[in-house]
Amino acid sequence: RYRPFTGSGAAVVHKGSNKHADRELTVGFLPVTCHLTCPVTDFASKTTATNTNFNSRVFTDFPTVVSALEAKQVQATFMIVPLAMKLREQGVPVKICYLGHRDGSEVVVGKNSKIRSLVDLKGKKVAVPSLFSNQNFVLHKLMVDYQMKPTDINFVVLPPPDMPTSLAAGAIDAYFVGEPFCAKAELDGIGRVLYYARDIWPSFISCALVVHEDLIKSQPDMVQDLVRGIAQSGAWAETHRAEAAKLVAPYYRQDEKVLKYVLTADPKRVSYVNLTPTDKDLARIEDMGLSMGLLTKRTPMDELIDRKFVPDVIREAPIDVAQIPSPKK
Amino acid sequence: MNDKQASKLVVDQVSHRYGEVAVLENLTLEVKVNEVVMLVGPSGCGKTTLLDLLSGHMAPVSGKITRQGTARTVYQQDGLFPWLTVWENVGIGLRSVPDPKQRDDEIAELLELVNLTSFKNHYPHQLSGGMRQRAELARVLAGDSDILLMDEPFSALDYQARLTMRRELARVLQKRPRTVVFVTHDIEEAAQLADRVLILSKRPATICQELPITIPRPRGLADDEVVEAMRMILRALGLNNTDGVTV
Amino acid sequence: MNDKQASKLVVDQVSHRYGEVAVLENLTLEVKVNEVVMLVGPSGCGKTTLLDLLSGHMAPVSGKITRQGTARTVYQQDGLFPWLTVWENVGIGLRSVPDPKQRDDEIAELLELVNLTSFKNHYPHQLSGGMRQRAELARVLAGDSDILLMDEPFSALDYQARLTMRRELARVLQKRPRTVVFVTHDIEEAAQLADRVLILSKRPATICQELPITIPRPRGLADDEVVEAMRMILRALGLNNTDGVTV
Amino acid sequence: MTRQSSPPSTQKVSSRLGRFSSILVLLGLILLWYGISALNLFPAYAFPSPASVLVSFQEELTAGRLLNDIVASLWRVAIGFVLAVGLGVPIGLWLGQHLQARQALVPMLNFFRFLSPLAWIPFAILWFHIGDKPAIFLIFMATFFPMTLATMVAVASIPSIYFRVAKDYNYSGIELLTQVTFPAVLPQVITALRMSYGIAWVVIVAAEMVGCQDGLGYGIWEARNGLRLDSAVCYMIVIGSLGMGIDRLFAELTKLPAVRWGYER
Amino acid sequence: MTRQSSPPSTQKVSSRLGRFSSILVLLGLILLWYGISALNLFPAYAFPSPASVLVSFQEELTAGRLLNDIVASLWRVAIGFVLAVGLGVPIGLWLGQHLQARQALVPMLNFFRFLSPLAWIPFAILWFHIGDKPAIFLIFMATFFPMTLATMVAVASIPSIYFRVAKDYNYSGIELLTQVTFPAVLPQVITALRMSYGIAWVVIVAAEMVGCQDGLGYGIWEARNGLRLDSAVCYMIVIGSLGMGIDRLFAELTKLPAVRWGYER
Ligand SMILES: Nc1ncnc2c1ncn2[C@@H]1O[C@H](COP(=O)(O)OP(=O)(O)OP(=O)(O)O)[C@@H](O)[C@H]1O
Ligand SMILES: Nc1ncnc2c1ncn2[C@@H]1O[C@H](COP(=O)(O)OP(=O)(O)OP(=O)(O)O)[C@@H](O)[C@H]1O
Ligand SMILES: [Mg+2]
Ligand SMILES: [Mg+2]
Repeated sequence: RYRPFTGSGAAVVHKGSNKHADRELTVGFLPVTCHLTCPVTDFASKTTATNTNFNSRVFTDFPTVVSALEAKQVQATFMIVPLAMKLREQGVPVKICYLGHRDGSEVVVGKNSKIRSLVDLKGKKVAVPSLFSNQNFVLHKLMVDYQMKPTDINFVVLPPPDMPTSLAAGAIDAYFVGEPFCAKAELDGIGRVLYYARDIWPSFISCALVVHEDLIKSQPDMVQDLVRGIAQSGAWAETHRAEAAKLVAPYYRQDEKVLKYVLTADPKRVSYVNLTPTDKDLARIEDMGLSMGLLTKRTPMDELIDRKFVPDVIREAPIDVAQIPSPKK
Repeated sequence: MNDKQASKLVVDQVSHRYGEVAVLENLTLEVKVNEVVMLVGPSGCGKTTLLDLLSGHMAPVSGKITRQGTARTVYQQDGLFPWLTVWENVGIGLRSVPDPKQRDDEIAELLELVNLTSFKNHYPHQLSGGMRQRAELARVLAGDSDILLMDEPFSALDYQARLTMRRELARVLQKRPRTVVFVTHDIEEAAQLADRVLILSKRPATICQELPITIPRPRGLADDEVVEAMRMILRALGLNNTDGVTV
Repeated sequence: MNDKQASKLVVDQVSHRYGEVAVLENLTLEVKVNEVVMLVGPSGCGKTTLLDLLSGHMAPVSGKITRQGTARTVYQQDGLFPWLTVWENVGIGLRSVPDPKQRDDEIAELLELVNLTSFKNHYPHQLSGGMRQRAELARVLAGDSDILLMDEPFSALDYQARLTMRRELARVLQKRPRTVVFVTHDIEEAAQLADRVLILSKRPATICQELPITIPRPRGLADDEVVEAMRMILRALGLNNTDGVTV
Repeated sequence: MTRQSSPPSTQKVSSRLGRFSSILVLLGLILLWYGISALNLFPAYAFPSPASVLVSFQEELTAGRLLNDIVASLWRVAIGFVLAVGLGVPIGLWLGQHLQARQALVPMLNFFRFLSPLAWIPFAILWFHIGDKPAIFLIFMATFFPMTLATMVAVASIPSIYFRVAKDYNYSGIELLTQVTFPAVLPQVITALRMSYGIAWVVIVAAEMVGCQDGLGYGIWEARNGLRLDSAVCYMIVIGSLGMGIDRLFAELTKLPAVRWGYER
Repeated sequence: MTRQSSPPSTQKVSSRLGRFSSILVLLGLILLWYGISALNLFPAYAFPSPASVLVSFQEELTAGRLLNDIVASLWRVAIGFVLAVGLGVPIGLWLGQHLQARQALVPMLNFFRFLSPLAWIPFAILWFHIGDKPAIFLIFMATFFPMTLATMVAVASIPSIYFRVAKDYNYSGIELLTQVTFPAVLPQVITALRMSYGIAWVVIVAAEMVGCQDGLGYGIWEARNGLRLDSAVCYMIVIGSLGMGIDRLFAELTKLPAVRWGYER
């Protein structure tokens, strides 16, 4: 097919100076900060000396990601953890190899609303991105902690981009979702943060890097490369937050301002270190899913997690900040 | 509505063309109130076009047409609303009659007149060509209009029905005189019904002859004057002696 | 195709009805090869229906119809394909002619015959009623068919055009004899063209009279025998003395 | 073509045969589906088997969810579609008869016709919040424009003679629209109705993304989010069958006496 | 109605006036938009101002993305739609003429007609992987069935006399289909074409969810996910204008000599 302007726009970020790489891998992600390390790895693989070119491929929603994974159109992708568990439960051979980030989600309520705690949300409408999101799980856990009945809050499933608008329009009273959809509400003066994820669930996990077992079997060294790349990108992003925002903005086609706010306003808001999935973390999520009836059977953690690719020492990715393209005006 | 000036029809220097095809050329004509004018002319010369201009459905390319009074047309083809039954089609001219009983009576009478009573609930597509034409005739006669424009209204009728319709039309016109412009290819019809016969030339049409027919009514088909009028019309059409026509 | 048995038409005890409406009742009829049969009957009696049965477009409710040879019809209304020009419409009967030159010549000749040469590139909706009828006539005469079914084919034509068409039809039939079933309301037409005239009764139609017309051709309009035949037909129609008809 | 001439008995036979053959075709499709899933050409999680769909059908049904969803979606589609038709047809008729208005407004109508309900979602939420109202709005937006334009285009194909007759008999304004223009295009409007109705059902999945808690579209959405392809297929079958069934009702409209002329001439 | 009778000069004037008034209407709409956003009735992030949309339009244009997206979407719509029409119209014609086939297959066609492309996505990915092919498949699925059924229904409204003439002159099989049935329904097929083409554009947003990396629909998704409503509106405007422009081309089809009879009678 005829493609004008292949040298510009989105394509620019797929090409780079790395002549060393002789193989490619497509990694799926959604434009949320939880998946930030994916485009960073993409960029790093093309500008630094690595063996694999990682092409980040943006998706619009998780169900489509799942379909693509099932059809083996992508063999490695970021996705919400409970969905990965569900996949595994259904016999799709996938493994969680690494995490996206820690924390990075907030409960947002209307800026001028009188809601001060979860109890105030009784009888109100609260939006979550999916029933299979950890946000949904964690909120239910918190309700248990507050001795609320599951029916006390009206949960609404909404696509994350629609949450700030819905809150502003008064269609919902609160939402719990990953960044940058919370920062957006704050920046626009719509909402304020009621809870940071870490307040409810320390070291909150939203998404994980999920890899198809076929790939692990056939090209373990590539997966090794990938996990190392992601880990190093995380380490880099942790310390180069403003640069990271600038780097991923064109991949996300998002306003750099919002991303920068998420990454830099409060360093505790998101964190890109300590991303090795632990049995304890995931078992908690699984327990919650089982008790809510969204998961039906327990998957042994060693089936679900594959930690063997996580490098012992995680160095920062040697990204040359000067090479990050400046946004054109 | 019964004002004497109500149904004047004046055509003043009218020309008309469809794209390249010139159809009417500098036509001038005045139809007097309650006059019955018959138009005779070769196929494709512009008779239907002239009626369309008279009724105001089309505007002439040049010239002026003045019409006073309401006009209704019997179209050459398929003027019935296909989504209405015969009864309803005839009824559309009587919508303004407030009394439903009176309306129904009038419709029934007209259907009787055109011999379609037993088909009153049929739709046009369930009728034969001649029956459709008769239904249209009934419709145009319903209610009150000042001008009747009739485009070969009896062309699909059998000889007997034609005679009947001719008689009924004459009867209706006697009861309620109207201005009539009537296109026909039937010389008998012209001679029996007309106050004036206009012979049109080939396209582009002009009036090439005007024959006033002043025979008193009723006119018998075999009356000498009527036969003479027919002969006159034939002569005007350039058919002096059709006796010699062999097939 | 010129096989003598090629164009037989036999109607055997045929009845037809549309829902409640009985149209044909126990009709039996045989049309001989190359015979010209004219059907005359009151409007709505079932003439068009009979042609539809003869051409095989409809199946009778009861009875049997045998047709040998290919039939083509001049329809009572709007049988031209509206998406084809006059030229193309006439051409559809000549699709099997392999030589384009020959085909064009024949089309041109036929258009000349019906006097539509200058309208060959017009679409049907750009023609007058009579012109459409003539175009259909040209189409049906193009090429080779054994049976012609003609449903009031000259009804929209002026008197002169009617005479011309009658003569041309006779000429074409002389050159290439065909079996013809011809519906008409025109007594002159019947008397001049027919080998046999069938008078149909009112609906449900039966043949109420059969008049063989054996006058040798060419037949002049004023020939005594032709005039006598016309009188005979009128009498058969129950119009013994139309002279008394007044309007 | 010469339907009216075939004796009634033949018709009845052929319609019974028709129903039979259509059931055969559907059975064949199901068999094909069964065969493919039995052959394991595709993994089970990506291509649910008829059996698993049946199970999930039973599940949804006994949970009462399915019926609830059907009612919810039917209601939304009905409201949105009735609004679209109720506004679109008159506006289309009116536009069809007013050249000036047509020239002025058609580009705008045409513009909005091409916008996806998915693109409208943010505005739907802004203006109608979440729940039934935005869903109805989205269905309306998806069907109103096609309905209007199809009606308008149909008016252009009305033979001019009907308008001439209408003028002869003093039809004008509303009466002209309802007594002449409308019946003249009714056969085509019924076709447009059936087409737009299809669009309404197609759009239901997108429409019920905006915070609906029930409905067939939401069901599909939920099933996909929950990786329950079997349940998604079950919902697809319900949507297809429901649409099909209601389309049969619309097809019945073509049997109205005042419409038969459009099909029997 | 009596268009043919109005002298050419009037027509030209009215069409110039028409273009002018349509531009006025569009300007009015933009003004309304401007006014609403200037009045701050809705918050700016939820209701982007014309100015911000213009800025994002310029951005996308200079980045070359917009043109790339247009070409990508046009290409997908073109392929999917051409396939749908190329298959749908002949099948519709054929079904229209074969009662048996119609009775057997229409329920199935009708069933599939009501399924949302969003519901098809998992299967599209399974069968066609990701990228252009599944997007084309989804567009095809959304337009093929309406096109087929509209054509089929149109065939039912052909006056029987054309088939009689066709029989008289030995038309049959393919020749009957192409020389009689097709031209007889062409005016209605053109309408159906315009309607389905609208569906194709409406579906593009859903179709480009399947892992496309460009295209106007994808652009809208990306804009929404990126919380860039201004850019989403910019894409909506491009989709609407493009659709509108191409619809004008289809409208030109109604001026073909062999189709005029459908509008001029
Ligand atoms: N589709 C139909 N449904 C119901 N009745 C019909 C249908 N077609 C024709 N008829 C009826 O059949 C009868 C015969 O019609 P047909 O067209 O054969 O008459 P005809 O002899 O050709 O009349 P004309 O001289 O007026 O053309 C009429 O009474 C008509 O009402
Ligand atoms: N829409 C049109 N476009 C082009 N030419 C047309 C159109 N309508 C009519 N004509 C032409 O105008 C001429 C006159 O047509 P008109 O229908 O007025 O004839 P007419 O006298 O009524 O003929 P007939 O006796 O055959 O009905 C014809 O040559 C015809 O071809
Ligand atoms: Mg005429
Ligand atoms: Mg007849």
